[in-house]
Amino acid sequence: MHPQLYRSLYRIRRVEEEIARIYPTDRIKSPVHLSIGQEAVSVGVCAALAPEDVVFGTYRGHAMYLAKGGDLKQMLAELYGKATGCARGKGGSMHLIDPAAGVLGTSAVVGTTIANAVGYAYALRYRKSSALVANFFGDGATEEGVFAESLNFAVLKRLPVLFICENNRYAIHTRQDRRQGLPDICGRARAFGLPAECIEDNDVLRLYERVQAVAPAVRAGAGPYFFEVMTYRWREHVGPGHDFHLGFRNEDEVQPWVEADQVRRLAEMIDADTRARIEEDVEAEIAAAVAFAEESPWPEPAELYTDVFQEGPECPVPLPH
Amino acid sequence: MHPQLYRSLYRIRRVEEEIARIYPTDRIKSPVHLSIGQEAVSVGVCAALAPEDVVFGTYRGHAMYLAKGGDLKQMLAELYGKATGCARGKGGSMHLIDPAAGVLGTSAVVGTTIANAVGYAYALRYRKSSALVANFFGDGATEEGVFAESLNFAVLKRLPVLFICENNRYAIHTRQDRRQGLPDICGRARAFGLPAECIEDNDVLRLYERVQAVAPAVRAGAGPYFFEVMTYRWREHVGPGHDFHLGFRNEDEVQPWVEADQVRRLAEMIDADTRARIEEDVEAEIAAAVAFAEESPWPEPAELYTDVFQEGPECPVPLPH
Amino acid sequence: MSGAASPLTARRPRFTVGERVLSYVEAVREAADQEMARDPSVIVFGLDVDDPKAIQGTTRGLAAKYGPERVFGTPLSEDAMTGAAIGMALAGLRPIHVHIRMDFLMLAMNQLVNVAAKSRYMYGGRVALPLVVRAMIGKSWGQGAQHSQGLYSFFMHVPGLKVVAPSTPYDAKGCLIAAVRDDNPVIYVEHRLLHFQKGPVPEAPYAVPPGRARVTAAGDDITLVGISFMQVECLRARHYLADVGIRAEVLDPIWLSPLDLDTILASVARTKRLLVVDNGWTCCGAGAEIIARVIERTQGEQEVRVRRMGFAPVTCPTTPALERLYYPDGRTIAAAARDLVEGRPTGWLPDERPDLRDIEFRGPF
Amino acid sequence: MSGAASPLTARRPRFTVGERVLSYVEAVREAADQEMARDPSVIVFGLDVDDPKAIQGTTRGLAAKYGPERVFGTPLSEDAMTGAAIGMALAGLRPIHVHIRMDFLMLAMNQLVNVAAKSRYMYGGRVALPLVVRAMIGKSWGQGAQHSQGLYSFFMHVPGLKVVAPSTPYDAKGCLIAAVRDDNPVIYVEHRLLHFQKGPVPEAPYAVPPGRARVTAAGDDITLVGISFMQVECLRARHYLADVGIRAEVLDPIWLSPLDLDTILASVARTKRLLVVDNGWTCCGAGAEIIARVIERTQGEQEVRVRRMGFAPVTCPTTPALERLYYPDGRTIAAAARDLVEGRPTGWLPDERPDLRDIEFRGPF
Ligand SMILES: Cc1ncc(C[n+]2csc(CCOP(=O)(O)OP(=O)(O)O)c2C)c(N)n1
Ligand SMILES: Cc1ncc(C[n+]2csc(CCOP(=O)(O)OP(=O)(O)O)c2C)c(N)n1
Ligand SMILES: [Mg+2]
Ligand SMILES: [Mg+2]
Repeated sequence: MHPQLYRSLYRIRRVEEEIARIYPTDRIKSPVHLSIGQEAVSVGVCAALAPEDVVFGTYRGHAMYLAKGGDLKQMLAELYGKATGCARGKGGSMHLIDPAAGVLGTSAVVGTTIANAVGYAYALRYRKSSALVANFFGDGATEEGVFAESLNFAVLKRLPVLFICENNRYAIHTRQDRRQGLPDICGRARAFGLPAECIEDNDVLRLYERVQAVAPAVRAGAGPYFFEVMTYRWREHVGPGHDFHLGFRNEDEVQPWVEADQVRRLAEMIDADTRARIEEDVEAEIAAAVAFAEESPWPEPAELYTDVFQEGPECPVPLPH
Repeated sequence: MHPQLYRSLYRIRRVEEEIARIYPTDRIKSPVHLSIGQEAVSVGVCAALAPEDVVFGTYRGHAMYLAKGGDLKQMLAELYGKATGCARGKGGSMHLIDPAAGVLGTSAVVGTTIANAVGYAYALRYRKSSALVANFFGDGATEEGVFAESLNFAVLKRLPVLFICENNRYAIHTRQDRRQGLPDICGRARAFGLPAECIEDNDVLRLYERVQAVAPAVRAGAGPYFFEVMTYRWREHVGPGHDFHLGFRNEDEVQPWVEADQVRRLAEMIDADTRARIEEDVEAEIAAAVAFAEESPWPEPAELYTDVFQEGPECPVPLPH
Repeated sequence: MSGAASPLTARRPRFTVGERVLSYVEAVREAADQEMARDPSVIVFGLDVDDPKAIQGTTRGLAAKYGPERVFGTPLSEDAMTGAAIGMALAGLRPIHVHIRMDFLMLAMNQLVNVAAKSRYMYGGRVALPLVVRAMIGKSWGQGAQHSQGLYSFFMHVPGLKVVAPSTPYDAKGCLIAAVRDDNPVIYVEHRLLHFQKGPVPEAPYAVPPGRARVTAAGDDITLVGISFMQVECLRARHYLADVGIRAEVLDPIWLSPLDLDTILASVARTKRLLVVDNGWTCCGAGAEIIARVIERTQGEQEVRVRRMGFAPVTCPTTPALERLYYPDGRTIAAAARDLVEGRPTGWLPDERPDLRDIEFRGPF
Repeated sequence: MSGAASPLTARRPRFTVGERVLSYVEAVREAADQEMARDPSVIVFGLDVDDPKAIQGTTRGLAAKYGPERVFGTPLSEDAMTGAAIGMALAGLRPIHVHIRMDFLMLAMNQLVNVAAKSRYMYGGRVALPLVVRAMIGKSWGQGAQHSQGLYSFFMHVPGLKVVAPSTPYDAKGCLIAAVRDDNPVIYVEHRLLHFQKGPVPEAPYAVPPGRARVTAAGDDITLVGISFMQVECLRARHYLADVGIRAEVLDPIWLSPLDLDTILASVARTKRLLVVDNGWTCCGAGAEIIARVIERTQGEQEVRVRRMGFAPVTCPTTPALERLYYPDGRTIAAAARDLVEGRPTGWLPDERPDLRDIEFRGPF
């Protein structure tokens, strides 16, 4: 398992670094919310999911999209605004999607996909599917009313949802304790009737084990399960750079997280050859994906007017008037 | 104290019964959500409040309005749609208001006044006032996202709010356990950091004592406090009649509540003369109020266009263009 | 109010004697029932859809027939339930989400405007969102500020949403079937008073698809476009106008988005006069849009006189004394129409005709 | 972009040399600062108003100067925080509630439409609601579907709300002061790109009160009404039109509700041609309302040719390749204006003039 986890972690880290490297050239004219430092959350969860499982996330969705198997070429092309992007250039970094991989949506309005995930889970349950929905959101999202409403409904209907709160302690530049009267997200989840546990220290292996352990019951109809994963954002909220100079957080706050970096941790847990092969593969894949994005064409002007509606065949039923 | 509580309880009960009696004549062309059976909640709380304290409630607001000292004549005139109503006939039963008595608002959209109450409390705290806000809402309102958002903010800013959840177990015809995955409202309040307690059995004396006991700390800046009061609606959700024939609840469900009727309970705790005097006064007051409503004029047609905006004097500042 | 006798029968499309007559409520119920029977992906939910009152009866019996997984009441959580409806649609279900008042959609605007309307486009066409949102406009008996709004223009404003406001039992059934079969989000606007309407409704399923307006009464002197319940008032107005020799043509847009402008243009080409009566406020309303489009299309070629009516530009008052003045009605519409036809303020206001009196609506709600 | 040199200087009201020049951001900040200094009941809150970025700088320094009780960031709870703002206003405070994107107001619609707009009326005039809601329209650099909407027509539709969309630093300050002193809820619409504008701003407090439009550039051939950032584009268009001998008059409504129709009518009486350019979608938009009102008032007396422009009737795409086509700009506005003036499709589209190029906006956001 470690090689798989390492591949996924390394791949996301390097894609994000590559985006940051390219960004100053202005070829990516899209806001980017990098997940550098937070890769372990998406990787730990998605590694324990089945291909038919579905994920919903946020504008900070690169890691989730890649960890769940979203197409890398299409993702980069999307950031470039090219016709070959996963959303044909119409969604950008904040609206990644890949239905084939079970990546069903990411939103730029905080909290919105929590309710969408719950509804999707209702449909799975209704269809007697054994698939589940994993829903990723930040600590700030838990302050939106939709979070409370969605948890209540998920418990009421015992829906197959894994709620994954990526607690990086900040909403943009504001600390959790300045936004939450009682900064205990698991406690709130439990008050709605959810089993909830907190994974400290961004631990990818522990998270992976725990998701594997609880998923079967969730699939079997035991109801939703809640994980709060403590993690940390190394870069600025949006953009390729750092934000320590802004003074809202102290640079040494990041140190323990860098020391516990899950990418390096997993690297050290696998043998050198495997590691070299993985990194070689990934670098080649990224280089190819960047080239693909660069060389892909822009959408045709006519594309502006497509995709507003899905228009099927004329209504089959006879019209008496 | 008992005579005061009895007067308030008896007065509300009789006003509601009088409305129910008049209703079939169609002179009250307004939806009425009667509080018969639930009077104890408003009475127990408001009896422990100071005149400068403020209350916010719901469309089921007759009891709160009267218990806090809202003008009875104006209330009935409002239900009749007369120009002398507390909202000049523009608000009806669901939008009772009496700023002079600290009744600051009632809404027909479930949950909305919870946030308004919290904001009002912020203003009180900002002004260093020792007043507090008591906010009444139903068990269904706790399912709206605004409930969670408002509790969090009230705790974060340690605002002087008493949250009073009138749990009559139903939202229209739907039981709490069919709407809430974990029907523990106090538990949810605690998860947001509020001290919360449940008053069983609609006990007006216990509620009164407890509010008296906690109010000083709330005024002093200790932060909000949460009460869930178990109570029961004797009549139909809206309208003057009963709804047991609809079959969604069983008639004997009401029996224990009728036996524990707080109006009768208090009646039996005061001496016969006092009781007779109180009832005489109240009946006379109600008769006068009904007559006032009946005889009051309709609003003039021109009234349709007033009160959209508050237009003060032209802007005092010189206009350079 | 059955067929031939009523002055409102003009609203019936091709009425053949002996045809089955249903109420608007029964028509909505039947449409949902037939679509659920046809397609197991159709589900109905929303506050109180499974309670004894069954949303005025429009969901009566569905829970018993299709079970609690396909028909269920919800917590008081409009925002999340709308988001859930979107998630269900993404998964291929065809949810019908019901709201007893349109005013409550204000709690669902984020999901409707920012997610439902945009998902297909912002995901490059890789998803479809077959979703129907039923919402009712309330009126009279002290509904007041928060239970009376007709906010459909909000949804007309946003690309990616379809909007329909049927005014007859016939269209209520056909439009709901069309909405359920549409692969996009459709806001289906009902009116509490229209629920009492009766009219011919074929038993077999049929669709009244997007983009088709209907001429509900022919005439050559002026075109009256009545939206939702105002369609009824326009048909009343037509009779008052007939009494003074003015022949009004009445149109029902039925679908507000997409809007069938051609039918309106064809009528206006004959009448040269257009009065749009909104079942809401006029500012930035459907009437403003219809008039702007008609003028943009006709200017330079024909002179058309236009006018809008709608709710008074105030909050809805509860007292009957003022509520009466808040809404346009058959008589005030007739008066405005005559002024437009004669090109001057005539000061005429017809006396109420007993046979054109409004439906008696008695509370409590 | 400082005064005299720029072709956009027509937008300055009475510019006297040596007058102080501020950016839009500084003007907004100064207005809030001066009102807070004048009146302790004025408070500012909203997500991130007290963070290092200080809402593009519009709230910079206020927290330090007035303290955390008067200037504070909030939880991510737009619905409750809007309700709280209403409660504060009921208690006599004058809150300024700030939103970094207008799109997020969709979470606050229930409190804005069902409570703020209605409280005074439904309580019979017994309360007042002095509340300002600042909301920003985003544009470019992949803002996309959910960070680019100009939804002000929603608020124009609802009685009880005032709406203002200043386009210059001068009006940004004057309108915010007027909004804060207004005893009613005011939706104050900003535009991310307008934040970069510079212009003369008197230091002493002044109000640009509701209901006054401004002629920002004189002309006799056609009237261009540009809303929010489209005011800038209309002034660009005016220069392109001048190159082909067409003298356009440009108006800025400034306040959208109440709307100053008279100024528009006076201009149209001369030009006989009206092009309204919306900073949003046109369907049921401000342009539809303005055109409907102008026609209702001018029909029979003068012939006026009208046209609307606005966002393409689709969701905002992120790719620059399509976003470019999504928005009207100086050149497309000029082309449409010329067609309207000449009464035929001329097929003319001016080449971009370097001095009229758009502001360079560089992300990440
Ligand atoms: C409803 C809404 N309000 C505000 C914003 C602006 N905003 C964008 S990201 C963000 C912070 C979200 O914090 P969190 O949920 O912890 O996610 P993180 O960015 O830390 O991953 C905010 C406030 C938004 N996009 N949507
Ligand atoms: C936001 C909203 N959704 C739905 C309704 C319809 N409705 C009116 S009262 C009610 C039940 C409220 O139940 P609860 O909060 O327990 O108050 P109660 O009526 O029992 O006093 C509902 C669903 C509404 N008025 N507002
Ligand atoms: Mg965070
Ligand atoms: Mg209840």
